[in-house]
Amino acid sequence: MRYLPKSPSERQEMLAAIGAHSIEELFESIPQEFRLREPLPLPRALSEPEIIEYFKSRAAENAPGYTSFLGAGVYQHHRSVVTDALVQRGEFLTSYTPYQAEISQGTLTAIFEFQTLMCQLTGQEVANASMYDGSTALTEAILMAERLTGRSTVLVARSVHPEYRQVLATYAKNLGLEIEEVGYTASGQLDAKALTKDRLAGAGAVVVQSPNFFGVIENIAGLAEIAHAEGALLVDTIAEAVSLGIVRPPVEADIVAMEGQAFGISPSYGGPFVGVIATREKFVRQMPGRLAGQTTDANGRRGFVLTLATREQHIRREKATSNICTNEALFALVATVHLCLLGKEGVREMASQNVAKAQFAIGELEKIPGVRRAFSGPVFNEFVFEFPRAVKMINATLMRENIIGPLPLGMHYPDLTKHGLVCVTETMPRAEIERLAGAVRHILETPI
Amino acid sequence: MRYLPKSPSERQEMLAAIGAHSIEELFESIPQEFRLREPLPLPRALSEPEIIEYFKSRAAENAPGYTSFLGAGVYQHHRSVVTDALVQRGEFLTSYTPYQAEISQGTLTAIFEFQTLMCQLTGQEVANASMYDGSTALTEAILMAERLTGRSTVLVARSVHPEYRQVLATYAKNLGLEIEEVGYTASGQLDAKALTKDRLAGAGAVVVQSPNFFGVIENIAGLAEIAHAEGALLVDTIAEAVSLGIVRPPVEADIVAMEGQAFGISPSYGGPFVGVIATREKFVRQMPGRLAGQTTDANGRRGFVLTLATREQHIRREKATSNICTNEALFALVATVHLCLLGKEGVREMASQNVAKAQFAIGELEKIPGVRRAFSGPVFNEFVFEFPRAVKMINATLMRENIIGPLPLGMHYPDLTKHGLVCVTETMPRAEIERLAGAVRHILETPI
Amino acid sequence: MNSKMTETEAPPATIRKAGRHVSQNEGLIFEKSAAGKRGMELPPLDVPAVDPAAALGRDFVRDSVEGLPEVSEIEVIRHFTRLSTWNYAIDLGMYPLGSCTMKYNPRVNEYVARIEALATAHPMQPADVAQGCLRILYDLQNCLLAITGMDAATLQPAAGAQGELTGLLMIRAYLASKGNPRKKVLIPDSAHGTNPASVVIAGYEVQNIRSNRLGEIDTDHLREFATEDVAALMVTNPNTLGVFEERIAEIAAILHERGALLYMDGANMNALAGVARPGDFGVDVMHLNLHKTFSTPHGGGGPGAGPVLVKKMLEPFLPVPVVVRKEGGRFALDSNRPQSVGRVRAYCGNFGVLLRALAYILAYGPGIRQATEDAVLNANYIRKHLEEYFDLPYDAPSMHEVVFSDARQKRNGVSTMDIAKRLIDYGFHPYTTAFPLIVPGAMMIEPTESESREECDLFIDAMRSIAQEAETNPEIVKAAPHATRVGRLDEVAAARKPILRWKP
Amino acid sequence: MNSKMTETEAPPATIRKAGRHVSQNEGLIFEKSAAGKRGMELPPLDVPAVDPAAALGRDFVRDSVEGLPEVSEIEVIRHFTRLSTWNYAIDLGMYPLGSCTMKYNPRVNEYVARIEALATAHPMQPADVAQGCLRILYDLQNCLLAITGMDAATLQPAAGAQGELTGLLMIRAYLASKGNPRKKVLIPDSAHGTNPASVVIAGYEVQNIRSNRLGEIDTDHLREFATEDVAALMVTNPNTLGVFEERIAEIAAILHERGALLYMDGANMNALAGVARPGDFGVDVMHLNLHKTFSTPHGGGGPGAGPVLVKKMLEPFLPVPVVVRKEGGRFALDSNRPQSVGRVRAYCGNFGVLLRALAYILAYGPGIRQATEDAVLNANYIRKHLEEYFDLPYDAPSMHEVVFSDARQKRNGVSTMDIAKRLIDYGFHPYTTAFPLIVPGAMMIEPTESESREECDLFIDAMRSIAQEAETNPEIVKAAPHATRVGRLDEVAAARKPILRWKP
Ligand SMILES: Cc1ncc(COP(=O)(O)O)c(C=O)c1O
Ligand SMILES: Cc1ncc(COP(=O)(O)O)c(C=O)c1O
Repeated sequence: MRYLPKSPSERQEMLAAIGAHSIEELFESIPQEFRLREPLPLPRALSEPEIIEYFKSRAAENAPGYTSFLGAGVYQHHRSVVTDALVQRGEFLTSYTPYQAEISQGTLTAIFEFQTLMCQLTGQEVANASMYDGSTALTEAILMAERLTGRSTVLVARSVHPEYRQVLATYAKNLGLEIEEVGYTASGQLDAKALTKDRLAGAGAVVVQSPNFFGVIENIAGLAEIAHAEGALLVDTIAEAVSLGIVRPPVEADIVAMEGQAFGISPSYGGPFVGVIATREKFVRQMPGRLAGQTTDANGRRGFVLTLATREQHIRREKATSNICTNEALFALVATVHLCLLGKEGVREMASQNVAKAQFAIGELEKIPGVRRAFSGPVFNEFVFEFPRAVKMINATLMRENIIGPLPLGMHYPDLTKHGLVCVTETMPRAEIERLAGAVRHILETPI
Repeated sequence: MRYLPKSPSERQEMLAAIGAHSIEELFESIPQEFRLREPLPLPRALSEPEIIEYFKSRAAENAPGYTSFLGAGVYQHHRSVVTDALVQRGEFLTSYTPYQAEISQGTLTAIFEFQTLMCQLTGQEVANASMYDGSTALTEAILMAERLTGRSTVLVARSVHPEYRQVLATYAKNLGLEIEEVGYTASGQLDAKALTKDRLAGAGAVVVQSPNFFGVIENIAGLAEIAHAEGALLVDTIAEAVSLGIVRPPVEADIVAMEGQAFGISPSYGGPFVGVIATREKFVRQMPGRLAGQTTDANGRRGFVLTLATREQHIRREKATSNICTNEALFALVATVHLCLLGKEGVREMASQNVAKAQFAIGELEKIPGVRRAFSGPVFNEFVFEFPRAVKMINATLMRENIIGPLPLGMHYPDLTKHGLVCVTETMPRAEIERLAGAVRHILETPI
Repeated sequence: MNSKMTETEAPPATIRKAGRHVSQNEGLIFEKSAAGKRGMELPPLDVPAVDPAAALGRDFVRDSVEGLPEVSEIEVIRHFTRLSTWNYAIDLGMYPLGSCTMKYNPRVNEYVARIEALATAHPMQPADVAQGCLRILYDLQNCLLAITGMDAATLQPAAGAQGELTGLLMIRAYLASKGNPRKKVLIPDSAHGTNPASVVIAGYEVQNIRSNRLGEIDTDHLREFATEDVAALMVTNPNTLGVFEERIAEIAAILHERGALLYMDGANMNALAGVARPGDFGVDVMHLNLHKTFSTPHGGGGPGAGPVLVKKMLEPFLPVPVVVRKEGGRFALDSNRPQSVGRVRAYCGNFGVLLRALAYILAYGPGIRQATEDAVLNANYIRKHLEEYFDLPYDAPSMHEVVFSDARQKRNGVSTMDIAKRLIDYGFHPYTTAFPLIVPGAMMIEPTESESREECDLFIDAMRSIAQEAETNPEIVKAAPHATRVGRLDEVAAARKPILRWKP
Repeated sequence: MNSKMTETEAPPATIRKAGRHVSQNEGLIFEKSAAGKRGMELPPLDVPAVDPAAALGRDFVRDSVEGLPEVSEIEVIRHFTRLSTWNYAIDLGMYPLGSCTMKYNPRVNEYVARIEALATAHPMQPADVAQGCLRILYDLQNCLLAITGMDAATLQPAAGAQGELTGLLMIRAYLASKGNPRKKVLIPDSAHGTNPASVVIAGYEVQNIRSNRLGEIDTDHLREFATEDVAALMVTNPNTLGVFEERIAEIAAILHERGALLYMDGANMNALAGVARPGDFGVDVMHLNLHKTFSTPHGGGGPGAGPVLVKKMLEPFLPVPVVVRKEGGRFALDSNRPQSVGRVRAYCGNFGVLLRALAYILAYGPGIRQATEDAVLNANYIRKHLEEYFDLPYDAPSMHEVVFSDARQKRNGVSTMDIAKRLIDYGFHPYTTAFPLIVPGAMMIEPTESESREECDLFIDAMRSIAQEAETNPEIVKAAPHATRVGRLDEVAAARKPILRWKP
């Protein structure tokens, strides 16, 4: 087998060296009755060309050549091929967690740069080396807030990504964590009036997403003030990280839980992505996840190491701040390389292009009779429209024109069955936006 | 511009350091009247996504999804993605010719391995680090034979790749090199009877290709005997290198000029490929091209260097054995990695599969009424069929079924307008061979 | 090039695997920034430009992000290429990290993960246009079930630790459905740190239990602790000593008698694939680490994937969504599962990792047993050749890994960490030193099947030579590594005054 | 790790650019072979197997190829990954190789060269299904014509040297068509070695002509030698000293008066692109090295491409086939050209290289001038900062490169080669030492536009520091390099008893 660097005779010689007569002998500590006699019922071994063939066939069963207006936490942005070329270097791709600093300075330096970039973008003081994704980062941020405040209720905006809230619910269930939902106003923003003194009193955190699931940007500064007034923390989650190129950073938030997929990571049917937690320096010892820190060797040469490990499971076991071990290091590297390429100018330019495309798309859709924008709040590259028919019906027809239409909100918001979430990034050609608008118009003109 | 690592202010500071007031000043040695005033009439600078878009559009204008039965010197074989992953490492891809051995041991070691592999495959004693391609390798091999024998006539089989012969003609014209053609027999092999004593007497070399352009394998041993008897050398050129996995190597030939494309190099519309010259040890000082040799450093550590440079243009200038400088090193590396992966077993297995596929295809085509095999000699993975109609006409129809049919031989052999050269490698699925046979049958059944 | 480093260099003769070579220095990317440099440019905007402040409102926009680097493409290429050359990696050599199963990461897996309509697939695109992705998930589930002998699977967990949590949540939901979720989870003292940490998040108390002299679970002790309020035992099998729990059936029985379940941490599945199936020896729930046994690249710390496999009775509690095949053969995501523990991660998990694992399994088919055999062969070969040189605290038969201790070298003041660092000079990555906690000064060695005999022999040579150095020249070991760009780094200083980000 | 190497090490203080790091040893692949290992497997045969001996005949088949290695995929990955780490490369740092124009090789060029229907295009597929490839060639031709100011082009030559030959053959055919091909080609003594070598293959005699004190062509000398039997002069402009031939117009006039043609070796076009066009200053024929000026990767020695550009009167003599655009806009290959010199290479040349060069030009557009300006800026910046330390034999203004000599260091017995080798310890690739022959002990430095000021400054530091070492500690320079895995290799022994292949 091509992955195995041994010849039959080498196997025999090694067995002899061990003093074993057969390979079976090495498995004798497994009780006889549990040792398999037949080969596993798996498909026959495939050669490399056959493996490629298998996956190309699968790809053909997806939606090649479709134009998609889906966002909802996963975004298609321009990437440079440079990023992938670098990340595929074996020294990055096939290296282990950098516990042995002297032969891991490449990874450690890159993590240190990642932590720095995340701080610069979010306006926070410290950021970790990565979490699984946005949904688990948010959940861990909330557990962190609970530890910091000792308060076990959290007020979560309904406009937070529904799947993020589902993950939170799963974790919260057995930890005595109370989750209260907070609604939204006509602007699509969190209903600040619902944050009453007494609700806040027992709350460890107020949790929002900005831009939120409806694409609307929240007033972080204002919400922080309200939360802080009652001793609650403000946790802000960001699903569309590219927005930070133009949208005011959540400096007033106490913990930021971000999904970094938008920074050069392909959608890949939902993962792997890269979660991030950023917070204030004073909270660092309650932070989950790995951290790289700067130090020196005996000769005073600068170097980097994993640090503050006393927070982590391999040292603290049941007392750790989290059970996370393996994280998303490689995708933190993708984001790092991508951001270094894009740079200060590029990050701003890309974000601005998203705003322009969104505004253009809104204009095009608003022209369609019977179609109206659902929320009045400011948006980045996503927005909700209300249609005169169920979105699912409209999408069924769009599909025939190789268009994957707006995300139907009814599934997660029973009151919004005629509402659809539309996303347009800088990668969406004007012509495709016009094609969508034209198609929707045509669909609505034709009676059911 | 993204490729340029300078900021505007850095440019100014550097100019100042030089003591120049403007960049213009640095170009003053170019006479005023020759300095361009307007920007060049080139399309505007494109971003990376636009460049990718440009080339994807070009690709779409080619033949995506076609099944091709073309060979004629360029072959589609299975390759492992491992090869490309390794060859794309910057340390190989972006390194220069290894003149500075201490920081080029990677490339030099690989060249040494390439030279060894080429010797093992061809049965020759020495091989060089690469030539441009098969056609120029053959031409240089013939010039080498002329230097070795002092005889200026060469007898070249008509069954040598027509484009190789055209290149030879171009070089020969001004060097007083006489080229005489030798025909072929019903077997498709060189007509040995045409190699008369007196023709051979003045000849520096007899030149054949095996498998030849008709796919037929030549009797190298026999031809060598004939040539050597009259003091001529035998030069064998190989266009389908994979054949060496199963076909008897040309050990009796004096010089082998090979095209290595078949060893894992993509067709890429004709290049870059990798030419090779292999020969007898005693001829090495008349060989063109670079050679890597083994040696040691002061501490006795093994290392490799470019050697016997006194044959080359940068030392000998007009007295050099060739004008070649830049060669095809990266593709010699591709072939090396590919052959290491395939290995002793794989090389034989791949070659055997080609024989099997060819025999199957021959059987399928022979079943078609009016279609007959043109030559009786042994073939590897290519063979000539004679059709009842002009091949061009048949191909026109095949094209409608996304099949690129047999190569019409009429263009190069006016006497063979109804003859087509068919190639099937191990990558050709049985179903596609059957589809071709079915299509040809159907075409011939329908009256014109 | 630093003279200090070289004074203490080892006698060259002893080191066959590695030399030293010139290595590029490189600062932080921020230190290369200059206003106006660009590393990536965008196509021109094809719609009217808008003023963000006007579109979003003054209060919602920011100035450009202070401190982001401004560098060119070539500088980025060089920066990260240079950084990469400071790393050790599987592509460079053996990684004898016990418990981590650092095996070859096949390149074709990287290739297929990047195929257009797979890499660009959106997790919310309708099932009709996601059949390829769903089929991949479905096929992988079936392969994993075949290998483990379990009944149902979820591929959602992002890593082993999350798999543990997911498994525990399912146990809890199951027991709760029976009326009482119970309070405690038993964990052997040899367990990995994520086990207890996951138990806590699942809302359980951790109860550690002893190992016996063989390094296996002490069944008497287990009987004693397996009370009515114990929900489960988390066993790692083979355990972290590389020893198969021979009494696994008895252990399962003890738990089952008492209505508790047996959870298996499958991190060491590389010792069993194709040879034995946890489903056959009493395991009720288990997770796999696809980034260990199934070859997906570690990438300097992640990503991973931690599928959870369960017996029939736990199927109703799987996280949503579940990939199902409907009659007619179409695939779909089923979220309508009232008893589900819920979601543990957004979307369908680390799809890109799952895809790679499937590619790995397709490459082996039933031949995966050969990989297991070679892994165990390598471990025993190394054990055999090092037994005389290092202390073997538990001499039960080894499977895929062997755990020595530094007891002998300690006499000369040489610790497992010193030996580990010295291995670096010999061209190897260190073995695992952090655990199992039941072995003071542990040296946990797992070669995996990816190592040739040549590489194993070089490792044996290196270890023997270091054992000798520990006798004759302990200082050189204690001061190691000597061959690296930087020496041992001051971790205490790093933790005392943490510098966690670059500042101008 | 070898103690010898380190004794003679330089004082660390002076070296800022590089350190030393552990580096994997590795034998030859043949030394890892063992019967039965496989690195690549094939899909099962889907047609009946045949016995080759039966199908081809006993005499035409061989036994399996003796000596071919048998290794696994991971061993191949490690073998070549380890080898690669022994190389210097543009991706690692500056390559100040004069005349070689080692600039950044954009990664997107590698990406587009691998796009399916381009990489798999067969050179003989009918034009109808090769329009994309033909359009690429056509667009590249037009770009090169715009940049050079010439009238017609061929992209067929595989490298610069073959471009030279092709150009000379066209000159010969042109003159022959006028009645007399003539006998000689004039070549300045500063020319690259391929020029005279190509002249001979074109069937001409080489006549060397002197350079004047400025390093430019001595026009009086030229007048004297430009006799009736001179077919052409091959000028490199800027010449190999990096100096623009200020009297190029006069030179062209002298030749044209006598019915001879002016050939320009375009290897140094990186000094002119966007600034001046050879077509404007009297050049009749020229070649370009796409692997220099147009950024295609050198790949350890090749591939390259050497397109030839000519004035109108030479167009009929272009090699066949020529890419043409027919009315209707379709592209085709035209081989029906009676006056053509014929073919110089099979198919359409190094298409993959040509494609990359086009990608490079598309990335810059007219902005290519900026690259040229930066290249000249870097060269002059380095010249300025090294002038005081090294002898400048010709002080004419430099364009893209500057050529010093080791005259001063020679006094301490330190040669250009010693300084070159010492640069390696400082983390740089050496400059060019081999030529131009008119400068004894030449140090030919071409930074290209791809170097940041930081990298240029580090290079300047290194050179100054070495100049100082040449005074204070010449031995360390003469024994360099010290930081590499292997020291200077015995080239004499290599050539005396050549070992050109591995043997068991
Ligand atoms: C025995 C064992 N259990 C659990 C884990 C945790 O798995 P992960 O790192 O994928 O979360 C590991 C790996 O670190 C392990 O070795
Ligand atoms: C001035 C000059 N002319 C000609 C050549 C030869 O070009 P090539 O190596 O592409 O054949 C070179 C490059 O080596 C050169 O520097």
